[in-house]
Order: sequence, then C-alpha cells, then structure tokens
Amino acid sequence: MLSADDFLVLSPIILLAASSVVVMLLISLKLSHRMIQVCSLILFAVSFASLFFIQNLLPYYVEPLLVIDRFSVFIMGLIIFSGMVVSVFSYIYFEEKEESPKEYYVLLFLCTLGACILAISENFISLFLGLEILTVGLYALIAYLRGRHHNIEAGTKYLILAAFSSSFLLFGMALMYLQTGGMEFSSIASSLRKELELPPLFLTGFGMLLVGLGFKLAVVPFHMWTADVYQGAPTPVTAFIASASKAAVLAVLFRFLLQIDGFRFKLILLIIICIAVASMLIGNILSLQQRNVKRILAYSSIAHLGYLMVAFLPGNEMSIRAVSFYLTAYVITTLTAFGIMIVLSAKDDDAEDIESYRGLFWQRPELACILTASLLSLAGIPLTAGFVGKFYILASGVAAGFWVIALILVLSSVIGLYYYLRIITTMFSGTKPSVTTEARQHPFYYMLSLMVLSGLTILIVWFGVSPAGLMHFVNDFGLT
Amino acid sequence: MDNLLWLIPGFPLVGFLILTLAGKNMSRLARGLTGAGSICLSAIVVLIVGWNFLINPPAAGNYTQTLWTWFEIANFKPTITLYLDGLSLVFVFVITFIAALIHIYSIAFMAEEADDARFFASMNLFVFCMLILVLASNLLLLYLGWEGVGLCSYLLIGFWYQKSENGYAARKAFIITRVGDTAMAIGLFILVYQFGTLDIVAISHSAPEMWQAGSKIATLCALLLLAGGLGKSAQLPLQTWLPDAMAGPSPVSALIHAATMVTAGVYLIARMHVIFQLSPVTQMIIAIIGAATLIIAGLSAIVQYDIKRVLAYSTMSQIGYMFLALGVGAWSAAVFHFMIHAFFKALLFLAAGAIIEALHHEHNMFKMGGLKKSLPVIFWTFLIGSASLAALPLITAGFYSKDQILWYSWASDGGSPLLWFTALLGAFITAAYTTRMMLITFWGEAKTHLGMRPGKLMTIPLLILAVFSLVAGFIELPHNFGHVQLFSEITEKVLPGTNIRAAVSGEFIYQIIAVLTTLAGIYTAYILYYRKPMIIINLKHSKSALGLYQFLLSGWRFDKLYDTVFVRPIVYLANLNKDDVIDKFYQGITWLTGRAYRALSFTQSGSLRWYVMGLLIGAIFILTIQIIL
Amino acid sequence: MILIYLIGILTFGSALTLLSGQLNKGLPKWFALLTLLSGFVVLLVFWISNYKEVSLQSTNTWITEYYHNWIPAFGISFHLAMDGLSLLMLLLTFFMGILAVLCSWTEIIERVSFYYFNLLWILAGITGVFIAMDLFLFYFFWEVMLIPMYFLIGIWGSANREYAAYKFFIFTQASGLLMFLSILALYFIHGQNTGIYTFDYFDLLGTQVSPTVAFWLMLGFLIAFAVKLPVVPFHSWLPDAHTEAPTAGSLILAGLLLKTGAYGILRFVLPLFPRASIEIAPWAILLGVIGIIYGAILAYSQTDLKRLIAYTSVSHMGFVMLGIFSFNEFAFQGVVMQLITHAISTGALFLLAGMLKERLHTRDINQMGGLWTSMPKMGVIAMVFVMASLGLPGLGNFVAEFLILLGGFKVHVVLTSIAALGLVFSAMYALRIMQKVFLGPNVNLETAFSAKTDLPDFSLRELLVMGSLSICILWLGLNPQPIIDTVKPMINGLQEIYASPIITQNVK
Amino acid sequence: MNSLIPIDMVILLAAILFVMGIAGVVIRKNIIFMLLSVEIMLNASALAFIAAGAKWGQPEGQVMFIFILVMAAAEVSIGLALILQIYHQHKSLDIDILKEMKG
Repeated sequence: MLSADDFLVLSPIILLAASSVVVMLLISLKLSHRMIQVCSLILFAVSFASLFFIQNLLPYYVEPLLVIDRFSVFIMGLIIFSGMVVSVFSYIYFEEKEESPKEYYVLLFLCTLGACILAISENFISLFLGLEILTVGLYALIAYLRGRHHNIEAGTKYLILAAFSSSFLLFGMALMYLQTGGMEFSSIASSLRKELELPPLFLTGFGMLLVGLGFKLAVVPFHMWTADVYQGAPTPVTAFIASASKAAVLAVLFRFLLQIDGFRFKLILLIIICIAVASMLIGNILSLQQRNVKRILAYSSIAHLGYLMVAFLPGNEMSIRAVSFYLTAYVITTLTAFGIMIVLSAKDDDAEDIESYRGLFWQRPELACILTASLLSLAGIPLTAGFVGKFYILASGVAAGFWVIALILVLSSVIGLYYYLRIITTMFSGTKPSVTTEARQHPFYYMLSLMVLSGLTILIVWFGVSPAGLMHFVNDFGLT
Repeated sequence: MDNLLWLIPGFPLVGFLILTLAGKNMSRLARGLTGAGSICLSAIVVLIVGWNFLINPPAAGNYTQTLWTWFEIANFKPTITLYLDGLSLVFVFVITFIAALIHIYSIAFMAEEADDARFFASMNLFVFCMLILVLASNLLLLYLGWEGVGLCSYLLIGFWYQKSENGYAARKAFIITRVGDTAMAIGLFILVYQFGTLDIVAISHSAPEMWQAGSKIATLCALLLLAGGLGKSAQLPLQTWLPDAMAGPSPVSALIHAATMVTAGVYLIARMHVIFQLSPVTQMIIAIIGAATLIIAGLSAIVQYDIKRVLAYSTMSQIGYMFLALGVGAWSAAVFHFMIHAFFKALLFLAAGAIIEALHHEHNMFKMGGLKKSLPVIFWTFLIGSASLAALPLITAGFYSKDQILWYSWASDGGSPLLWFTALLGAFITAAYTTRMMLITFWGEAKTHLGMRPGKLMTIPLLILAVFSLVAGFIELPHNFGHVQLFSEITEKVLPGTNIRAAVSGEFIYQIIAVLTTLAGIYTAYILYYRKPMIIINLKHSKSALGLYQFLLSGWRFDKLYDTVFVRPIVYLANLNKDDVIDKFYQGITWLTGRAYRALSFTQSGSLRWYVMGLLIGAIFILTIQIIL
Repeated sequence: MILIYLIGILTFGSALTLLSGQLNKGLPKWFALLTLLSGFVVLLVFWISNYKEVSLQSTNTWITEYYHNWIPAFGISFHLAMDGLSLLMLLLTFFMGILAVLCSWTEIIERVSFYYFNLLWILAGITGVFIAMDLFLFYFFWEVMLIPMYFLIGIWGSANREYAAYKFFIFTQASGLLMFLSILALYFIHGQNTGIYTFDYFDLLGTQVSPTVAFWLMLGFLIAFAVKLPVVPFHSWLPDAHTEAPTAGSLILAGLLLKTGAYGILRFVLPLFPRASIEIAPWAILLGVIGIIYGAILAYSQTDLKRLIAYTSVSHMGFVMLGIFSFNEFAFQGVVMQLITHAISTGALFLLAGMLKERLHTRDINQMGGLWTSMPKMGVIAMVFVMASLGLPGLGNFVAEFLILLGGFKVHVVLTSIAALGLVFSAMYALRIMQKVFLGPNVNLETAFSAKTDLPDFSLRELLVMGSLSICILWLGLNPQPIIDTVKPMINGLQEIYASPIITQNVK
Repeated sequence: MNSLIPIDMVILLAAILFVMGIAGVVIRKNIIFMLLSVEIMLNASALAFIAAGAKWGQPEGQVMFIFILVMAAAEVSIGLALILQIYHQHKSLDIDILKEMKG
C-alpha cells in the first residue's frame, strides 16, 4: 500500500496527473484560451515547485515500480521545466494559427506526466506505462493542427513507427523477462550478476528494447522519422519532443543500463558505440545542406543524442554527471531555438525556411542574438552551456580511454559547425528592407515569451561562463 | 677623430631624411643643395679625418666609434660600430669625393626632372648605405649596408618607373644580387658559429689560428662570401643584371654601377682577405672568374651600340681585373685599380650622360657622331677618361693601375701565364672597344641635332674627374719606374703584400708588352672603325659573323640561359599552382561530405514504408551483431 | 591586477560600444579607441616601470599573476599570469587594436557599433590567450576569439566572405578541438599520476607521460597551433580569410591571430612535451621550410593583392616554425622578433591594400600600376614595408629572420640553407607588389578609373597610422634589444629545458 | 509449474506472429492494414509476456498483457482518427501519398 511518504514523494506525478484533469474541467467551463494557458502555467509551476519539497526524502523507492533519487528528480525537473516553457510558447503559436488549442494543454500535461514516469521508472511495467502515456499523447499533439497536411502526415508516420517500435520494445522486454524472471531492473540485475556472458535470449531481448528506445531517442539507425515529425508537428510540440521526451527516454535507458551494469559486456558496449558513432556522423551530415531549419534541428538532435550516448560509455559516476549536464544544456538550448522559431512563425509560415532568417539580425536583433547564442551552444562554442557540456562528455570519454570515439565526436562536431554557422550567417547577412513594425497581436505573450527566451539565454551563457554551480549540483548524483 | 666618424654617414642620412620627409615642400634649389650639400659635407669630414689619419696615424692603426649595440644574444653581440683603417679610408674617400661631384653634376642633370626630391633622397641614402658598408666594423653591419645599396640601386635603376622595362631591370638587379647575398648570409652563419662573432678584426685575428690553410671550412666560408661579392660586383655567373641596370639616370650609373657599389665585392674580398688567403682554391677561383669576366664582358662591349651599355660591359670587365688581382693576391693593386677606375668610369658615365642629355636621350652611338666640335669640353674629358680606361701608357692613371695587375697576374704566387695572357688579351680588347666608342661618338658626321649644352655645374665635375683620371696614377708608380708607393703605404697596414714567385724577373719586358698590346688595340680599332669601315660592313653579310655579333650583343646569351633554367620554370610552376594545390585537398573533403549529404539525404525519402524498412534493417543489424559476436 | 584590468576593460569597452551605438553612430569608434588606448598606455607604463625587473631577473620569469577559482569541480581556475613574452604580445595586441580601429574609421559605415563590439571581443579573446595559465581557460579564450572574428569576416568582408568565414572557423575549430582532446588527456594523466586533477599550467608542466602518448598529445597541441600559424599544409584557410576580411580583420588576423599559434607552441608545446618536441622537430622544420618556399612561390603568382600578402604570411610563418624547433636562443629570440615584426610589416601591407581598395575599389594588381605618381607618400611607405617583408637589414624583419636562420643553421644546415633561399623568393614577390602597384605606366589606371584620375594620397589619419608603423619597424630593426631583454627570462627557461641532458639523451 | 504446451513453443508462436506483423507493415500499402499489422505485432509481444509470466509463475506477464491491450486500443483509436483525416484530405489510404516531407 502507498504510505504518506509515498504520496509526498510522488506529489509531482500526482500533481501533473491532476493538472490534466483540472484543465479538462476548466475547458468544460468554457474559459478562454488565455485563462487556460495561465492556469496550466500555474499548474506547471506548482508541479515544478513540488520537486523542491521532496528533496529531503531522497532517494526513495516506491516498490516495485518507481525510484525517486536525485538524478530522477533532476530529470523530472528538466521535463516539467520543458513542459512549462513549451506551454508559454504555445499560446502565441496557436493563437497565430487561429485554432482553439484548449485540449492541447491536457495532452501536454499527460505527455509531461508520461515523461516523468519514464524518468523515475525502475520496472518494465512502469517504463511501458510511462512510455505509452507519453507516446499516445504525442500522437495527438503532433497531429494537433489536423487541418494541415504536414501535421497529419507527421502524426501518421509517428503513430505507425512508434507503435511498430513499441512492439519491438515489448517483445524485447518479454524476452528479457523470460530470461531473468523479473521486470524490475534490480531483479534483472541480480539475475545477471552471475553471468559472465549475456545469455542469447536476453541479448535478443535487449536488442529489441534498444530498437524501441532508440526509436524514441531518434538515434541511427532508428532516426528516419525525426526530420519529418519535427517538421510536421506544431513547433511547440517539436520542442517538447526534442527536449522532454528525449530526456525522459534517455534517463530510463541510462538507468537500465547502469542498473544491470550493462557496460561490463563488450557486446552492449559495442552496440552503443556503433549507435553513437553512426548518430554523430549521420546526424551531422544529414543537416549539412538542409534548408529547413526545423529539419536541421531534427538532424542535429540525432547528432546530439549520439554525443550523449558517448557519455554513457564509461558507465560510471562521471557518465551520470556528463549526461545530466549535457542534457540540461541541450534541453535549454533546444527550447530556446524552437522558442525563437515559434515567436517568428506566422499564420501560414512556421519560419522553417532558412531564407526567412535572412537579415534577421538587422531587423530583430534580440531574437537573432538569442538564436545565435543557442546555435553556438549547440555547436559547443565557449561562453555557452553547450561548450561545457561537450567538455564534460569529452572528459568522461577520455577519462575512460575512449580515444577514438572522442576523436570521432570532435570531427563530427566540426561538420556540425558548418550548418549552425550557416544559419547564423544567414541571420547576419543581407538586409531585408526593414518591415514596418506591425503591432504584435499578443503583446503580453510576446513579451512573456521574450522574457522566457532571454531567461533561457542567460542560463545558456551562465552555465557556459560559470558552470560550477550546476556541476556541483550534478556531482551529487550517484548510482542508486 | 674617432668621434667624428659618425658624421661621415650621418650627413647623407640627414639629407635623405630631409628630402624624404620634406622634399615636396622645398624649392628645387633647396632640394639640390640639400642633396649635394650633405654629400659635400660628408666629403669634407672625410678629408679632415683622412688627413688626420695620414698625418698622425693612430696607434691602433684605425679609428673606431661604437654608436650602440645592435643586439646581444648569448654572447653574440654585433654592434653598430664604425671602423676606419687604410682600406676603408680609400673607399670612403672615393665614395664621398666622387659622390659629391656626381651630386653636383646631378643638380644640373636633374633640372628638368619633376621628381628630383626622390632622386636626391635615393642618392643620399645610397651614399649612406655605401659608407656604412665600408665603415662597418662587423660583417652584420656591413651586410646592412650591403643590402641597403641593393635597395638604393633598385630605387634608382627604376627611377623612371613609368616605363615598365626600367622596373623590371631594377627588379632583376635586386633579385640577382640577392642570390649572392643569400649565400653570403649563410657564410655569415658559419662565421658566427666558428668565431662567435662577426667582428671583422676579431675574425681576421683568429681565423689563421683556428683554421688550417686550405681547410674545407675556410674554403666553404670563402666561397660563400665570394658569392655575395660576385652578385654585387656583377661577375660571372651573376653578372647579367649590370647592363640592364643602365636604365637608371646617368649619374646613377656613374655612381652606383661604375664607381662604388659594384666594387663592394672587391671591398668585401679585400676586407676579408685573411679568410681568402686561407683558401687558395677560392683565390684561384676568384682569379679565374675575374679573368673570364673581363674577357666575356670585354668582347660584349665591342659590339654594343648603346653607349651606356658599352660602359656597363666595360665596368664588368674592369672589375674582372680587380677580381683577377684579388685572386692572385695583389690586394693593394686591386684596390688601387678600384680607385682609378672609379675616377675614370665616373667621368665616362657623366660625360656620356651629358651627351645623351644633349642629344635628346639618344643612347645609340651610331646616331651620335661628330661631337668633337660641338661638345668640346665633353670631348676632351671623355677622351681623357677613355684613355685612362684603355690604359694609354704613361700619361693616364689607368695605365699604372692596370699595369700592376698585369704584372702580378704573371709574377705573383697565384699568377700564371694563362692569367697573364687573358689579362693581356683583355687589355687589347679594352683598348679596342674604347677607341671604337670614341671614334663612333665623336668623329664622323653629326647624325642627331644637338639640344641643350651642358652647363658649368655639369662640366666642372667632369673636369675635376678628368684631372684625377690623369694624375691619380702617379701616387703609385712601379718600383722600376719612379717607385712611388704613396698608395700602398696607406693600405699596407691592412692588406698583406704580394708575394712574387721566386723565378720571375724582367718586369720591364712585361710592361713593354702591355704597352704594345694597348697600342695594338687602339690601332686595330682605328683601322676597323675609321680607316676601313668596309671590313665591318662586309662582315655583316657573313652569317656566322652576324651570329657572333648577336651572341656578343646579348652578353653571351646568359640572360636566355637563366631565363630558361631558372626564371621560366619557377614562374611556370608558380602560375600553375596559383590556386594552391593543397587547397584542392580540402575542397575534396568538402566535396566528399557534400556527396555524403546527398546520399544520406536520399534515404530520407519521406516514404513511411521505407522508414519502416529502415527501422527493421536497424533492428536486424543490431540483432545480427549480437548473434555473430 | 593589470591582467584583470586588461580583460575587463576590453569586455567593458565592447559593451559600451554596443550600447553607445544606439545613441549615436559616431560614438562607438571613439569608445573603442579610448578603450584600447587606455589599455595600451597602462601596458606601456607597466613595461617601462618594470623593465629592469623584467629583463634582468633570470630565475622567476613571471612578472605578475592573478588566481581565482572558476570550476573547482574540475580543478579549473581563472589563472592569469604574465611573463616577458606575454607582455610583448599584449603590447602588440593593443597596438594592433588601436591601428585596427583607426583603419576602420571610415571604412566601416554599416552596423558600426556591432563591428567595434566584435573587434574588442576578438582582442579580449586574444588578450586572454596570451595570459591564460590554465589550460581550460586557455582553450576557452582560444575559442572565444573565433566567433567575433567569424562575424568580422562574414559580415563586413568582401564578395566571397561567407565561404572565407566558414573556412576560417571550421579549420581553427577542428584543430582546436584536437588540442582540447590533448588537454583533457593531459589532465587525466596528471590526475591519475598524482591524484590532483587540475588544468593549471604550472602543475601540468612536469607531468610524466609515456613517450608514445606524449607524442600524440603533443601532436594534438601542435596541429591546433600549426593551423593557426599556419604551417603548410594547414594554411589553406588563411588566403581566403585574409582576402575577404575587412582591412582591420586582415590586420588582426595577420598581426595577432597567427601569433597565437606561435605563442601556443612556445608556451605549451615546448615546455609540456620536450621529448616529443625534439622527436618531431626535424619534421616540423621541414614543414617550416616547405612553408617558406611554397608560400613565397604562391605569393608570387597571385594577382589579388590581399591574397598575395596573405601568402607571404605563410612564408614568414614558415620561419617561425623553423625557429621554434631549432631549440636555441638565437632561434627563439628570432621567433619572438618575427612575431612582432611580421605583425607590423604584414599588418602595414594589409592596411595599404585596404587603402588602395578604398580608393580604387579593386584588389587586382593587374588593374593597378603607376600609382606612385599620384600617391608618392603611399609609395614610400609601401616601399618601406615591402622591403621589410623581404627582410632588408635595418628593418625589424631582418633581425628576426637572421636570428632564426642563424639559430636554425646550428641544428640543420641543409634545411636552413634551403630556407635561406626564401630570401630570394621573398624578393621576387615583394618587388612584384611594388612593380605592379606603384611602378610601371599608369595607363591601365586611367582607363579603368578615368573618373578618379586624381587619387588622394594619405590623409592625416592614415599617415599617422602608417608613420607609427614605419617608426616601429625601423626601431625594431636598429635597436631590438628591449624586446630581446624582455623575453630573455622566458627563453632562458625554454633553453634550460632543452639543454638538460636527460631530455636530449633519452630521445636518442 | 508444468504445462501441456512448452514455453518455447509459445514464444515461437509469438515470434512467428511478430514476424508476420512486421511483414504486414512492410508489405501493405493501405494504412489500415499497416495499423492492423502493428496490432498483430503488439499482440505477439503480449503473448510473449503471457508465456514468460507463465514460465515464472508470476502475474506480471498478464498484467502487461492487459496494459498492452489498453494501449493498443488507444493507439488504434487515434490511428483511426488520423486515417479519417488522411482520407479526408487525400481521398486515398495509400501510404505512399504521405511523402510531402522529405530530404
């Protein structure tokens, strides 16, 4: 039975679940979009705040499904934070599109909930539940603007592929369960402890699990959907997929691997290395001459997940820290980049084409600077969080002696430089005749979005210049 | 007196600075006065210092003035120190004295020139550099002057820069001499490591102790230094720049390409004679180069039609004599010939300049003619200069200086009959082309209308130089004929005496032979070019003679040779590689990634079924890896 | 304190220029100038007042130091320190900075405040590079200077600027990351050896690394610096970047950015990996010599003036490579001299190219010619720097090249002799500049620019800039002793490393 | 626990079903059939869970089965909605028409 502490510790999850219900109720009250937006913002904030109240209880196990330690709370924090930021951006985006997106917030809460459950799950069952709550919510979100071809196309693609990969995941889990007799990570780990070589059945299962999770992470070779879905989905949803969903899946995969101490096994290591290397290279090359900014970011996210996989490799405390730090930097940066796209998008134009950024610096310098900062951070240039993140990853890789991998990371990130620079160059080149500043349709939300963006940018720079604080925080994460 | 030394190069430097910085704002007269005045002041200082030097010889045998330390690294401490001894005194005197005359001449010569400030500035800078060269107490400072005169030569050859040829001639001069300079620089490196210093006195002092005579290192060093000298002095094989250098104004040719700069090589070898003495092989090479150059250049001079080119080849040839003298160990004779040559060659060039100026910039001798009457002063002075060049016996200075060389090329340690014979042949050729030049230019009928006549400012320097061309020889007379040794007394403290081979005697006979050769040369030219010009004209119908003519006219086709062997390949390669072949490699990488992008981008076909296949292939791939491994 | 002040004033100044641009278009350049002037004056006063100490002390080479924790979790500190070499490089940085501002005075008319913002940021980055004594911090600054430089080329450059900017950035970034890997490896090796994980330069100095590993780590560093320097075959970013950059950009590229490469080798590669450096030395020298000749020949064939000058940098930097890996005092001193004199001479040539571009709107030397007639002052100045470029004695470059060749000669006679041939080739390209631009007939000019037959000679501002450069190069050529004295302690330190028998013997 | 049917056989059956589902997804061009095939795959996995649960005598396998069913239902409902929209927009259910985004 659940105890009082259980409830307390699960309060963020419960709050998120409740929020979705509350929003649903509010919708039934026929409140305006703005009201609902504000309410959901507050609810997000409350959920986020609740994270701080459970600090003292950590680590805490809700047997047998969930584990709440500092790492998972941190990841939850990232997820809820992303959800909150996305909800802020959503208003402008959907108001521009003139759709009434009230149910959107319900789905957003559900997705956030799913992601959070993923982040704290320690059992195949909760993993599956969390994953599916997240995914099913995303189906709807991606296809949310159902009148538009791209949305429907993206939704369909995501649906079929996600279900397809989910079945792999499930089959893999079933096989592993068959082998080990447990669905909890810890029991799997204990049954594996005796083994020097992985049993073939387990290996097959693990491989299939990787297919499922790899799909969600969009790592090569399961990456093909990424660009289409990123492009087709409404931009705030893309931002959510790119940040929260990735963070959650990554966290659970990482936890699983650490718990079963998967890096003992050369084979698993080899597979992860292959995936990482392929992701880094292919992701970066794919965006090389891409002209659609959303697709660029999609492909670049493939590469970034590749980097993160490199951070996995050592499988020690350093890995956790590196992953946490890089993930933070990545989430913040990605949100910023997509935030700019949202702010720039108009009714029929999602500000996708790189040409729509030409001369942006001379027209809206604040937006251009923010986007530049985020792109530089993605490229890993100093003064930004991305640099310190990359440093962390390289450090953990080099410390464990993964020389060649580190070298490949470096080389591929050089390729990556090119397309980030291309966007930046486009922003700084040329001068469109300055458009007469039309009155913003939603001045309040515009300002709010801008403030959020500025805040994110400050975070990017802050973590880049003075990362000691975040590092200190991250350094407390241990193996549970 | 020591502390006056800095004034000698100081005045020209000041002149240069004033003219460069403020030249545009000064009146023409002020510019001329500044230009010529600074050199005259310098010459006066030289006279004072030189007088003192000769009257009260300093105990150390030299004046030294250290201005500052250039730099000091690991005990290597080249200083900016001026050093005057007998050898440099001769050079300093010749340089300042002749330069002063040439500057005065130039005031008139450049009267029509708009950019005379630049001219005088460059000339002053040149004198400064040349003085630094000869006054330098260490080889690094000498090298500064050495390269500095190269720069000035570049500036002045290309003075009339609007014509591209002049610019190219200037560039050629600079680059060819640079080849020699580079070798010389390497020589300096060796000296630094051998002696830990570049101080000339110190090196001269310790070289005989450290090196055995004929040792490899000594030879190497001597050869490298020689290379520098060959470049500057236009000796084989680095001689090709000098005829082209005549593109500059005539005073420039007089000053730089006849009197002073081209003798820098002579100075260097005389200055570093200790090292050359340690390498008999190099000395022999010097002698041979000198002999070869004097013949090659002399023969070329015979067929030239541009009066300045005749003089240019003659300069090469005369410096060949000096090299010959240096090669056979007749140090003092070489320097003496340098001085005499400076007088009459400056005179010849200035006079030629006056003629050219008077004839509307006509350089072709065959379009001159008959100037004997119309330009009497020029005629007489030119005649004296020519006589001196041809070494007309007894009355001209050139006779005495060349006679010494001829004698030593036979009689000295390093001498040999072959060298002597070459020198003699050279004397014949010299007399011949000089006579030819005189006859064509001044006799016959006038072919070009006479323009402006030279004024006093131009003729007075000519007259002074003419006097020196006649009388300067008397300060050094052969021991069997007057035995005056004023000159070698000055240099004897610096330069070693010449050893005479034990077995030779009968100097008088050789002198007679030399005299006869000269006269024969004059007579031959007289016959061919005055009495019976038909011989030459008939010769022109013969194909082989014409070929020979062309061959000689082009200076033995050295230009062509270098052009084919060095210039063209380098330029061809450079142009071939203009876009940098290495860059292609990086472009290749770019191209490859571009291809990779296109290939990968093709996989993103948008087709769901294809994506499913991709996912499946990925899954199969992972499972296969696991099963195989 | 002066170290913090220098970085501080640059960042502060850059912010000020950016903000002041909102008020008035004319303000930013004044603020930029004031910022740099104040920094320069402070440095100059510092140098003069500490000159005795700097030049005479032989044991402790460090003049001043600043330490502050930055990221203690990784042993990263904000550790700045200055020795003679840094001091000279800083002086050069601020001097070049002032000139860069002055030469942009009228050239830059668009986006002025952002321009000066970038300019000051670059200088801040370079300043940081020259004084950072923490390897992480060093890398940080190393990268910081790239972005604004990228903007400078990419925004204010000429026609093909974007390509050039990419190329510049990607080359330097790629090589920089290799260095970063080496830094990390060094960090962990040191940590594993001693248990102290730190990026501090002084702590890492004595790290014991197995020879093979040391070689690879050294290579990581060396490649980064070699790209920056640039050493053939890593030079191909340079012609494009130089050519397309605005004048101030070329000035800073040639004058400062290239110098960071040489500085890096002197500061990091040599002291950190002495044995590995000795191992690679013959190859490095070979590359240097190839660079000297190859760069010179390429320079000769160019028709774009800036590109021509750019390739001369390749040639000159070949000397630096030769000098550094000769490991003796002459060569080291020559290298430092070369850094300074090359900055001045090539910087001046770029300025000239910029001024010509401003007047003629072309960089093609085939379209120029006979400009001496209309612009004699410019001709004279050009002559000075062309001569400096070909190493005329009396000008600074000669001292540098002479010392380098002298030093190199001790180690490698044949290669140094080949390098000396570079002197001949330098004459070829240098005189080609004079011939094509200032000499010759000005027929072409009249036809091509008939509207502008009356070309203005130097303005007062230009004369000030070029005059000061000329004086500098002459002063350096005739009395380089202050420079030599200032870096002497640092070079003595290097000398000691390479003279110690342990290191030299173990290689064999 | 002993059962009449060996576990291995059940797993084999599940695997065969799974592969059939895969084949269906890959081969069929009609979106509805693709969806159906995916369902088959999901159910194959569910069957595997049952088998595994049976092997260990634990209820978790069946718990998972129920979850999978629920999830499949949700998925199908959204899927059908999307298919409706596709048909609405394109008047076709051929999956190959959904190729607007690529590259």
